[in-house]
Amino acid sequence: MIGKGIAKGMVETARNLVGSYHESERMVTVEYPEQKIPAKESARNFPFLVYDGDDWQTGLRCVSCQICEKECPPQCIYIEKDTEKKPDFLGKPQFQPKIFDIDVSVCMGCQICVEVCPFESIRMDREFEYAGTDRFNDMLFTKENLAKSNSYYHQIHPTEATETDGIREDKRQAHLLKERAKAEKLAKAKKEAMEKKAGASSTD
Amino acid sequence: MNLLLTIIALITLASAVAAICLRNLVHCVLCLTLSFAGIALTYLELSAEFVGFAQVMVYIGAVTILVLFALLMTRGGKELHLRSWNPGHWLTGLGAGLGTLGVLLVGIFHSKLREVTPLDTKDESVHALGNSLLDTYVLPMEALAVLLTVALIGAALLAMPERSRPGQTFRKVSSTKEGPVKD
Amino acid sequence: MHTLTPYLLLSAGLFCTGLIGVMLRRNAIILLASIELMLNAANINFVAFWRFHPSSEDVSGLVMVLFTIAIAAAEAAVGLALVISIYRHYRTTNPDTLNELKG
Amino acid sequence: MWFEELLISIKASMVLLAPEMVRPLVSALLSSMPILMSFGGLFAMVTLLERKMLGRIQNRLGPNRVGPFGLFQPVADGIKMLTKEDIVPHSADHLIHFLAPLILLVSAMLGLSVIPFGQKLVAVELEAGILFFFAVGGAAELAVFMAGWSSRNKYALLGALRAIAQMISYEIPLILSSIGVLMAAGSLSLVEVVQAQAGGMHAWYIWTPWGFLGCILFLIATLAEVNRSPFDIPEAESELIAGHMTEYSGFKYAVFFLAEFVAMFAMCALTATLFLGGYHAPLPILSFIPGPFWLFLKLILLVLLFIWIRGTMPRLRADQLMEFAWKFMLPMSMANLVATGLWIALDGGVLGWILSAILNGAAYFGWSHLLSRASGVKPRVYQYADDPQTHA
Repeated sequence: MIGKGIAKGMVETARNLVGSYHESERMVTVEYPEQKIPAKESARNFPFLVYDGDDWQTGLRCVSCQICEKECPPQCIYIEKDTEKKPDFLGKPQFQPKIFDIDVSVCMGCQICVEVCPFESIRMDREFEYAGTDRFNDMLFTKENLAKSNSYYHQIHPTEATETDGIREDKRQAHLLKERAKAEKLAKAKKEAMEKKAGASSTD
Repeated sequence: MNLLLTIIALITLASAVAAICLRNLVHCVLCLTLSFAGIALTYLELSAEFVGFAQVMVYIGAVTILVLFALLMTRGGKELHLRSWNPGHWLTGLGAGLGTLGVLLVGIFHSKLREVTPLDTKDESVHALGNSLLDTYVLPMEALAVLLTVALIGAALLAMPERSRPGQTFRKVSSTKEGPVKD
Repeated sequence: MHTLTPYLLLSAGLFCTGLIGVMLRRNAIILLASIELMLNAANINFVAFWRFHPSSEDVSGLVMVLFTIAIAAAEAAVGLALVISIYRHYRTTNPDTLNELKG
Repeated sequence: MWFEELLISIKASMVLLAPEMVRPLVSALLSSMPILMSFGGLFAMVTLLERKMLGRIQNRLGPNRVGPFGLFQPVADGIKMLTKEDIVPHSADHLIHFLAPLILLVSAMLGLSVIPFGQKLVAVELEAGILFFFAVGGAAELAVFMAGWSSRNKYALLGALRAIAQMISYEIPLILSSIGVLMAAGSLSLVEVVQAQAGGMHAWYIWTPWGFLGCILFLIATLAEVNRSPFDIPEAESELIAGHMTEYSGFKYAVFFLAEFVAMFAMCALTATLFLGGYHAPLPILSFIPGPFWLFLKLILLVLLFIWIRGTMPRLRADQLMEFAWKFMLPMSMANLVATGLWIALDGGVLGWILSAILNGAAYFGWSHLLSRASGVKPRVYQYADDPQTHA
């Protein structure tokens, strides 16, 4: 019969219309700028650069290896190497970026840069309320804007940040072991050399 | 001379002339619509309300739209607007038209009717019209109803695309010279 | 008080415009439109004669106009349907080129 | 009564202030001004109401940013529309492109002039008022065509042609379903149609079987005539961008929008006049409240119904639309005419009521049964999605 389904649908929408006034669980809308739904831990959108310690310039993890720049699908990262080196967290002298720009109007949030970064330097942020009046410059983030502390990282993505810290700790341990082995080897070699020298002198 | 009527008549005539002169066919039809509207206004000026509204409804609401649809369906906008320059054609056409106009004008200005004055009030009630339609003119009206129905069905049948039946296609293919070659 | 003349003049003008249109245009659709114009010119006369008729009860003029309008609408419908089906066959709406029946 | 008489005397005294020469003009102006102003205001209100109500139907809040409860949203929309750049396509037919929205608006507004808003409150009292209403409504089709054709845009042209085909098809059931009322009232004049329904709710035509079916058919045809959802195929965003309005922006687009709403109001006012007793109060006790109030109340209730329908139903497909018009609406309105004739022949008595109800009911049930059998549509089987029946 023509019209039965229509009547059924009309009743359904009428129930919604009336119900939306007195059943608060129906309303899923949040009045955004005043109220916000707390972000999920896995929320991500644009990348940022992590630094250790208090000073972002000395603590910046990035060594400007430019892997992320090459891998970025929309090519929104631009890196220029500095000529001067600075020591990294292991104390080794490493390059640092002179310019590190991300055009977030181009970035698509794919997280490939994070996957490929061998130095745990670039990570995903969850800040999304960006707005500007200039189409080109306002959405171009330089390394000053991008650098954020490790504690901030812990705050937004605790699990992932702890994981990253673990990796870095392992690296440090491995490095220490290696250093120790190297030092031992060096000491041994020295000792052997000394002994040889002594042996040689004694045979004389 | 009645000012209102003069304006209406001038608009009607000008748009009618434009309708047969303009190059773009859609413009022609739109001018024709304006002309129909002017004619409807003339009816209203003659205090024939019902007929005036019927004119608007049928001509502006239906016939013009029909003509426009037909124009678009036949890609009419691209065709030449007048006959090609052939003095014979042109002379015959203009001569016939202007000759008729002359004859009509002579007739009008020699007629006794042109000095008739109208009644001050005319009983143009829809009731009278309806009564006479269903009383004196009931047979023509019924015939008209049949005519309209037939025209509706006939027009739909005429304009319907011809569908080839399954049996026909085979015959068509085999009868042409470029048909499939058999071993 | 005005007279019948302006209506008759308007009607004559419209009729002749329609006639010239029928003679000189080469698109069948515009031909039909011109014919409509001629029918309308006749209608103006009907209404004008009704208005200037001495009897106040007689509405034959208006009835005639209604009939004409109905017939014109039917004519336009059938005519345009014909034009469209002709166009499907011959890919033209120019009546001059439709001369297959010519002896 | 007092309200109508007050308005009329105010108008009369204001006309007397004007010099002798321009009095007819001033009188016409004074008759049309209140209509234009009140419907302009109603337009602003209804745009907000529609968005609010649609939001609530979808369990949203609707606009609530501009002013308290979003009440100034229409103002903001208006400012936005009026300050936008008016773009005319380079290859458009400029004159026709300019004229189309104006003709549409004028044809929508003219229809309001024959609606009686109260006792003796009608801008133009015509003997063939309803014919005038439908005649000027016919000009809307021309305006839509002009808009679509002059834009030189395929979406605009397709949308316009769809709109015209739809409007012409639905004009037939629209007029046929209103003829029953005219037969019963014995007049083409809307004033007399309303007077025939005086004396309280029981005299309204909607309570007769033919009036009920006629009213429903009329409302459905109205939805199609003013391109409202679910018959808004001419403006289907997903396929035609905005139909004939694609190439319009700024003020001209606003005019289109206004014309669409005013046409809807005019149609609702006509529905109220034909079937719901026009400006008459539902109960004779309530007739101290002025007539315009009742008419506007009925009008707004009908508009709410339209919004409700819009919130419920998805858009039809073009061929479904045409089939519905010619296969369902037309036969039903014909059957309704016969039922009306029966009712009138039996002088509207109980027997006439019962017989016409039986006739209409038989027509509806029989025809819809036949149609659904002929269409071969079976209840939908869900292959992958869950069947809502089993989980209900």
